[in-house]
Amino acid sequence: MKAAVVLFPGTNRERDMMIALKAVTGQSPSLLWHGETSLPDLDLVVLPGGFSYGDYLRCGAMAAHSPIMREVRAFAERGGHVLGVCNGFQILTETGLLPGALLRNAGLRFLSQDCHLRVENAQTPFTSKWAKGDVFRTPLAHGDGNYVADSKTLDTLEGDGRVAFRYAGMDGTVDAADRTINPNGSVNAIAGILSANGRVCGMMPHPEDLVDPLMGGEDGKPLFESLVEALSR
Amino acid sequence: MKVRVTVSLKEGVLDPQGKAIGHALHVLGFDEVGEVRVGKVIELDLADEDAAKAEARARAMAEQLLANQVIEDFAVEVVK
Amino acid sequence: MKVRVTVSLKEGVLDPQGKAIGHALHVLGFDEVGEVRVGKVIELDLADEDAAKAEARARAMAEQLLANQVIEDFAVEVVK
Amino acid sequence: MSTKHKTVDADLAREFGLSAEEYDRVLSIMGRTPSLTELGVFSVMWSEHCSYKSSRKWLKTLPTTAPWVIHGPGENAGVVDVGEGLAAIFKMESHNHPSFIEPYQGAATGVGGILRDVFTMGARPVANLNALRFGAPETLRTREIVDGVVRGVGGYGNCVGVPTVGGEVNFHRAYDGNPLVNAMTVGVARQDRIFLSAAAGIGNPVVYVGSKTGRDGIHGATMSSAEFDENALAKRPTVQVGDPFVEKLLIEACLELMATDAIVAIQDMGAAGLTSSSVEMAGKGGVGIDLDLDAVPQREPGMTAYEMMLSESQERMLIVLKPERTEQARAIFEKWELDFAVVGHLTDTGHIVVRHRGEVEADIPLDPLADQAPIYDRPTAPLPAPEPVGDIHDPLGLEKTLTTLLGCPDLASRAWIWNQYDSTVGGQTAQRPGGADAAIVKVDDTTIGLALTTDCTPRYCKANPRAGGAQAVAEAWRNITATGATPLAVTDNLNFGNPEKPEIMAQFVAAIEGMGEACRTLDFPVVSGNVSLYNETRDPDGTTQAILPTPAIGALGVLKDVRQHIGLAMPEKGTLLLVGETKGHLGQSLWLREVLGRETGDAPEVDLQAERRNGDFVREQILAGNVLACHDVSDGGVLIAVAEMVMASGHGCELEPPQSGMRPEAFWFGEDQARYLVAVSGDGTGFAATAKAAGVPVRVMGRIGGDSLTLPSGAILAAARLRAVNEAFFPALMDR
Ligand SMILES: Nc1ncnc2c1ncn2[C@@H]1O[C@H](COP(=O)(O)OP(=O)(O)O)[C@@H](O)[C@H]1O
Ligand SMILES: [Mg+2]
Repeated sequence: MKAAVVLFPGTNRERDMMIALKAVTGQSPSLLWHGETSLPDLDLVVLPGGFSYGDYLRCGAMAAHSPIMREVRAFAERGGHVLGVCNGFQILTETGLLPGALLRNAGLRFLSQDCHLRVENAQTPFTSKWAKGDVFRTPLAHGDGNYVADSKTLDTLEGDGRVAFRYAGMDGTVDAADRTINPNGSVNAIAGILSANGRVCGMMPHPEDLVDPLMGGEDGKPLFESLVEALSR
Repeated sequence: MKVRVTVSLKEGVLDPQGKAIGHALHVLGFDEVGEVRVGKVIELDLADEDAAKAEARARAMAEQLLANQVIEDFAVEVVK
Repeated sequence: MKVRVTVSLKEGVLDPQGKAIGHALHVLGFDEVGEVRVGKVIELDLADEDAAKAEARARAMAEQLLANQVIEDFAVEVVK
Repeated sequence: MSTKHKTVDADLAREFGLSAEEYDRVLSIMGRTPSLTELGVFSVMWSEHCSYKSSRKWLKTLPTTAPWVIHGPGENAGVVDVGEGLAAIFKMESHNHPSFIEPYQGAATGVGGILRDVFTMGARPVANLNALRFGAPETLRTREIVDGVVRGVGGYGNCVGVPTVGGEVNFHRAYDGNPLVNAMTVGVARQDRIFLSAAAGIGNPVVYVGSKTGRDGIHGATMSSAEFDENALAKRPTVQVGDPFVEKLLIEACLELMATDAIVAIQDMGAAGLTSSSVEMAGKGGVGIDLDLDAVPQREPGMTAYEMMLSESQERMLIVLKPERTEQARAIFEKWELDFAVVGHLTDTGHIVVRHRGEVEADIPLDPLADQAPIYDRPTAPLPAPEPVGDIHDPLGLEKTLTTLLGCPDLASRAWIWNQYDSTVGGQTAQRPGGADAAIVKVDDTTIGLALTTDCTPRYCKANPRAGGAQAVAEAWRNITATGATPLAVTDNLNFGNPEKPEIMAQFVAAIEGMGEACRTLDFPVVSGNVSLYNETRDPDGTTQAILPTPAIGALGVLKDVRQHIGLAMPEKGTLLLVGETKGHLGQSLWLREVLGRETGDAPEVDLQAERRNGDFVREQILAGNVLACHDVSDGGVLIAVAEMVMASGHGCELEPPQSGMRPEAFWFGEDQARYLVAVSGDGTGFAATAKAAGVPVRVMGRIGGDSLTLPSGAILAAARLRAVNEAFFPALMDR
């Protein structure tokens, strides 16, 4: 699997992502500068977490206009696989590659804590190593992760199996109104979604920060293993 | 030319910040406060001399960058 | 009664956000953009019927909560 | 401040914070009346903040060397050898006064400033910590300050992408008008790529990089050297605003430049900005420096030389480059979209010469500016003896006392705070806040682990500054030890009141003596630090109130193999033992304060020999793999420490009765030092025998198991209930 991680000014979780990708592929992914105007031969583009452009104006808004995002869009339109985590998810919604938007957390505070995610669709290149309904632990760290979309979009997402992950209790219960379960107040407790072709995935939490017992566990690893399985050639 | 772009959440989009401010105002004893909505105001100094042109350009900026029309509305106003 | 409180950074206070937006607008080709300053606008629904009273109350709210007068100025305007 | 047309005289000098004698010295150095800009330079360089004039004599008494110390105090941060050719670079710094005036920006810029002190030496910052002290929690102002400071620390650290992994928080009314915000940064560099600040090479270009200069924070350094009064709020326009986004770019750009060999010397622009960075770099290198202010990137029109020299705009650095590398350096900063300007060059004149709009605005000989800086041996008064403890009785009973203490401001869970700090970014955090006595951060691409902590118990320091100073060092050492790491070195942040008051000066001197003694006995040298004096509030009636003496200690330890570290969470089964002697010292304990409402008695005794012996034993046992979990016993005493272990994992423990011949509350809540709780597998007899053989006191506390804490009375407190009590305080205070 040939993967690349995109670096915007203010990106700060690129190394975490590279560690996770290296852990499953054995080789370091390449780094792409936001100003680049072409992509090398790739199977996966990752937009990592951070504060691109300081999160000023709206998270991800300025990064969405970077030269490289034109290329990423074209790549996705050709059927390429794109993973956006945290700020990367925000950039994907600002670019329009994924629907909806991410608002300030409902509690209006930055949240850095563990959460649990329930796998809603295990038949995707991002989730195949899990079974539907599996629950796993993962850290989250964001101030703007409160997913919203209009009801039509929501119906489509829900109806087409495009909700990849939902915030859940340790036992798999989902209660969007309970902030101990759905910490940022996302609609339908949505933590991650997919594009219509299932090849673009955006999520707020950081599975890449839980891929080693020394980080406290390997609960995030199946995501990367799924990608390797789907994209190795 | 100074232009002011006001960006606010679309009606129907929940505004937790506005709600929190409303709550805090009640705690401070401002009982008359009903709904509170919070938006952004972006003041731009533009080199244009022409008000209509400046407004059109600011509108383009809002559409492309300053507002996210999935969740936000905007208004443009030439100040001077 | 609807009252609008506009809160903006005092002159001379660094506005990192405005700076970044100005830069992004240049990259998008809006070369005419000079200084950019970002503020907040807070729209309050007040139960008062009296415009002068509403304005005075909103001013008090701004002083106590809505503006951080260490670094921010504010303006109050009765909308309707 | 409108200074343009002010005449320079003794009155203006006083306004700038220079005493009459100090101003006389300025006149004799200059041989003429200084210009306004020159007076500004003298006033900031000779401020308490920059010159350490009241503290220098005593700071010199601290031990600063060890075989593993690469650079001690004197550089931007301390540097220690952590193995494999790598160095840890760290320092702590205060931003107390700015955080009272504008809590968010004060705290944020405090984090930004300490980050620059560390990456200016070539280190990538890998962790932040923060030591916070707030006033009485029930006041609205305290809540505003807590809210702003926590948001500010998080807002800055989260954005630059440096994990905030630890810290400490206390509340006490003595901080009502003067909170303390001490921020610490730890970075890692290759030992052969450490950058210093001494300028060299006559003719070499002096380069300014980062953000533009505005009129921010002018006279910040002199302000932080003065007491607070009602007028302080009127000084507000000097507030600096931080831009963590630019800081992040600055880190990346500087590290990219540092990977080349273009840099001769580099220093961040901290307090007193361009003045202190240029004066210190030239002064340390024994060269002169010419600055051309017209070349300085400016944010606002019409800035004067005085304003530019004293501006404390954030996110700026000064670099002396090899001349042939200027364009290479410029390209790097332009790539990162940062300002870059050649603003001067080094000279052989031994003077700093500042030019602006065709005029020489300042021309000062550097040697006397440094050598003749005032230094004071301030008088001390005898320290008052601690108040007697008074009568002891137990009004609540064990169970109620435990829940009362677990919910009190100084023991309540800090999760509300650390959940607002990104503690995992970077992917190297092996112990997050709450997981162990010290945070553990891996060094990327190695097996090395760094153990990091901050500690101080101000109420001990007030009662007995000498014991309090020693205790702060000892607790930091113990917190590192409890993870299995070897403590290496200390940074400090000495927060005190007005040193011109003999009783405050006496606190300061005694605390340093205590710290020094502890550092020597524990082989734990001080490699960097910061002094913050004049932390007092003037009440409207004219009286001043000093903060509790607060010598905050930040400390670093190392593990060769990070996998060997342990945390404090109670394991599923095994035996809980207490290492160290329990005498039941209740003076200045939280029990006394929270249950009987008294702040009386002496600080606990700090027996450094016992500390060392017990700690070395515990560490050996951890590294030998004989310990499942370990937690040091500090604030609140042994029962609180047990409860913290239970809450951390949800696994319980059934406690044995207390030591006979001792009041139960003294046993359970006494704050004797040099103690650890240790969880081992089996019944603990092997461990106890080894301890006894090593001359280390040890006692079985109870059997581990279940999901409750069982008191000797048979009362059962579910872990979940303990947590609920422990976690209630902050949300109840802050999210109302
Ligand atoms: N301001 C803070 N920021 C981050 N973590 C904090 C802060 N204050 C306390 N903590 C964390 O909370 C935990 C408990 O702190 P404390 O009670 O001071 O520990 P100890 O008494 O063992 O030194 C530690 O992990 C500490 O790092
Ligand atoms: Mg401690």
